[in-house]
Amino acid sequence: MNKVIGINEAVKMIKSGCTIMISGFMAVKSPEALIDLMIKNNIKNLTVIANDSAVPGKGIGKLITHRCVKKLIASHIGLNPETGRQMNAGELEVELIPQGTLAERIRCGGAGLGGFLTPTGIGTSVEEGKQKLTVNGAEYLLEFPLRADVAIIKGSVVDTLGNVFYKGTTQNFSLVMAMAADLVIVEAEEIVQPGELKAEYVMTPGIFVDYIVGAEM
Amino acid sequence: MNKVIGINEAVKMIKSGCTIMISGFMAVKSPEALIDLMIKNNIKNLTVIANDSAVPGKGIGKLITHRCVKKLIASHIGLNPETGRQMNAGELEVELIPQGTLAERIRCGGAGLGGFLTPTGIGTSVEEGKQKLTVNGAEYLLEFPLRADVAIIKGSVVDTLGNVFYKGTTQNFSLVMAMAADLVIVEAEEIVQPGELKAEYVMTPGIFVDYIVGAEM
Amino acid sequence: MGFNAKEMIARRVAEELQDGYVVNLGIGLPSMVANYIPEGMSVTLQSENGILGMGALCAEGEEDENIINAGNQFVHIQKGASFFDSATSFAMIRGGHIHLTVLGALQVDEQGNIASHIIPGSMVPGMGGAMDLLAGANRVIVAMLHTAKGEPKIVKKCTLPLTARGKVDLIVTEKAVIAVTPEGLVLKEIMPGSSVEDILQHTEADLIIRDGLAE
Amino acid sequence: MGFNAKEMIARRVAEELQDGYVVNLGIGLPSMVANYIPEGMSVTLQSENGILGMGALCAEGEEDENIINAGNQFVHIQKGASFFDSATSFAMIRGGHIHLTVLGALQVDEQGNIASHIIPGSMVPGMGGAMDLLAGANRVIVAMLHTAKGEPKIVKKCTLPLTARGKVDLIVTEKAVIAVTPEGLVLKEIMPGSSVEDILQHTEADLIIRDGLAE
Repeated sequence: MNKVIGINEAVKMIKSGCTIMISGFMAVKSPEALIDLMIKNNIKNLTVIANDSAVPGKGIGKLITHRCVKKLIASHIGLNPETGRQMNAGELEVELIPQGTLAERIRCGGAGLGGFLTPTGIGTSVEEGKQKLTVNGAEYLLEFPLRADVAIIKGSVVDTLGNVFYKGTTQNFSLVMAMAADLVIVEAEEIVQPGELKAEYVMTPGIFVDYIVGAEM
Repeated sequence: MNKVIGINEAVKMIKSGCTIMISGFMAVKSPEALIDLMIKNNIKNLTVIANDSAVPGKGIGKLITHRCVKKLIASHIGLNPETGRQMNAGELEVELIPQGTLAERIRCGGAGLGGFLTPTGIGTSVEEGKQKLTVNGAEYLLEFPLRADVAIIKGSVVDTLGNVFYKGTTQNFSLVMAMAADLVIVEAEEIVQPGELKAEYVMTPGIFVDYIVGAEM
Repeated sequence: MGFNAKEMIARRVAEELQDGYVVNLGIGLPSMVANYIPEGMSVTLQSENGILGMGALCAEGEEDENIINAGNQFVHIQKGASFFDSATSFAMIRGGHIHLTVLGALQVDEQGNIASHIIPGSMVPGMGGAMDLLAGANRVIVAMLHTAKGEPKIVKKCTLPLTARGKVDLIVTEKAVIAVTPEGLVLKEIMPGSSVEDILQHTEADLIIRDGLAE
Repeated sequence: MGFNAKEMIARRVAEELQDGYVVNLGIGLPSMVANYIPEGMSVTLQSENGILGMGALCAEGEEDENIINAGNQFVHIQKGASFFDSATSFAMIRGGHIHLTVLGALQVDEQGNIASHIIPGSMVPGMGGAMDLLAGANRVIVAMLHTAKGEPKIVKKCTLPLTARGKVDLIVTEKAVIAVTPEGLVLKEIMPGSSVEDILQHTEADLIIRDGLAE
């Protein structure tokens, strides 16, 4: 089960109009090669689920600038003025979700759960349209799972079975996103043979990964 | 912040009548030294939350045999006939919970969530007394968080700040239990200095651990 | 006969495997399916206590004290295996990432209901991971002996407490292979040494028998 | 004055730290508190993108491309640090494992309500992790300048959209230290260079002034 394929082949599976989760936090460690090829291939009308919209010229910021994104579901867009501009101009729909709720909703989508109760957002506009439940005297919002057609994820060390190790802070949303999409493509900084990653060090088990591409085009 | 203390001092913090989570799966890698000293100190009337009741003479099995347990909340008791005997004789209260629901309820307790919706147990007696919600046409049970006064956990390699690495399959319930108890004591097979565990290899961050004891008495 | 029957069942279940499958095998008879994975086929075994890529059982002296399967047996792991915690393991299981689970049962009925975890008043081992596996696996095969002490285990309606409602896809016994369909139970194959009469005699549930039945 | 005011605030907030605290510092002014952790005190910094044991900002040339904080800055990590994913990070945060969070604000009001993430029609950066931190941290200190363009930020009732309801415990500005209590806002300390009159003039909210006020 060698899951390594060419990047051209991988990007052909990503269709205009799909919902796509993209790993990375701010400007660090998004799958840049996949994003570049998506832009080159003119993939448009995406619904992007990500922590943020990065900065102009990096990661998701490139997709925003090239107007590939129809809707963005994220927790923070403050570092990319172009996202705010497109939003205010009515060119881009933005749905802002608290970061912890976003992570948990994606986990929920991958874990087969129907929803969860969180205290986050109680007393704020995040409440709007949501069911509130009281448990042991405390109020919670009922939040629902998020899933996507595709997830593209940057991995530091990846074996050919799809087991992924992330260096430093690059885990962030990758773990939950890999669980919550129908098609998961990992862009690897380094590809190794099965057994080279110790079983205890695997952060995303290969079961969650469909295809692996190298970071070079 | 050296969290290493003597095992006698640690066990003094565990009181009769408390609710205690205990790591381990079947007969493998429970905190045996802590359990032995709990028995020696005659700690009784415990409510134990664990995956199972091990086998007689090992781990939680010893607490059962010594009648330290008033109530057991677990997913499986089949390998310990004494648990079944005490239950049938009305000497021990046993609450059986599906394994995935048990893990998720404990995670919920540690993660500040008020509950979650699971498909597990729909159409079975697990439904009894529980609220059912329908999300996107599918039925789910609303399950609530589990917390404990104390968690005792076996760790393979532990630094003095409480960062824990688990070998092999010994992670099982340890990760979620360490999050969900007011007092967390880790019994370490090997204690190392901060920095010896690579930051990426830490499975239970030290923030979740209060005290560390060596495995030797 | 008991042993050969179980071997026959495990061998037949293994024919349902497909390349690339991730499979969780229950304790006992289902675990024997691992011995019959077709040569050259890539099947990854998941164990709900936290292994993906489980290998064979350890012979005496080979045990690693930190590596067991969900049945409390010491096991090897394959190259490219991974370990994870119980919350992640059941996220995998409930989240539909397991292609197939093979489980034993006390009873299965015409609606695909299964009772496998409790005989009130006598056997109460607990459901372990079975309810989650039944809720989440893409496909559920029940592997069991056709009868228990001569009594049919494939029944019109389960009388024992259910472990899951309507989740069984296929039943494999030493007598028959039976598919659960919206129309009811369909007899798909007669196992060597059995016959339609033998099967009907030992089955309480109604069986739909179609033309072209494999014998 | 702006810089010195912020430094003064950060220094005063640092006096609230205790040995063994795990602390999450917001972007901007709050992050400056890290510079004033008392000598010999063990304080662990959490960054919600997945670090426990965050160290100082990296000087140019010291950056590890894989290690940033939640403010997109390259940082060092301390000995004994750990990395984890976002779901685990917010389990920590919501689950009450963070002793203290220090956040900036646009407005704070008499009920301890805080508005910090949006000015409708002009500034919509998103709430990031702020709402989770406010929901879950054991103690919340707002560190901010007393006014914005001369307008009071400590108000009777927030007019901007709330980031959390009733979650603020203490407000530290360059003019005052103010505690949120069930009775209302209590003026605890007058900062050097300010006075009760100065504070009252620049505060819209009612302040309770008790005997023995620290000046």
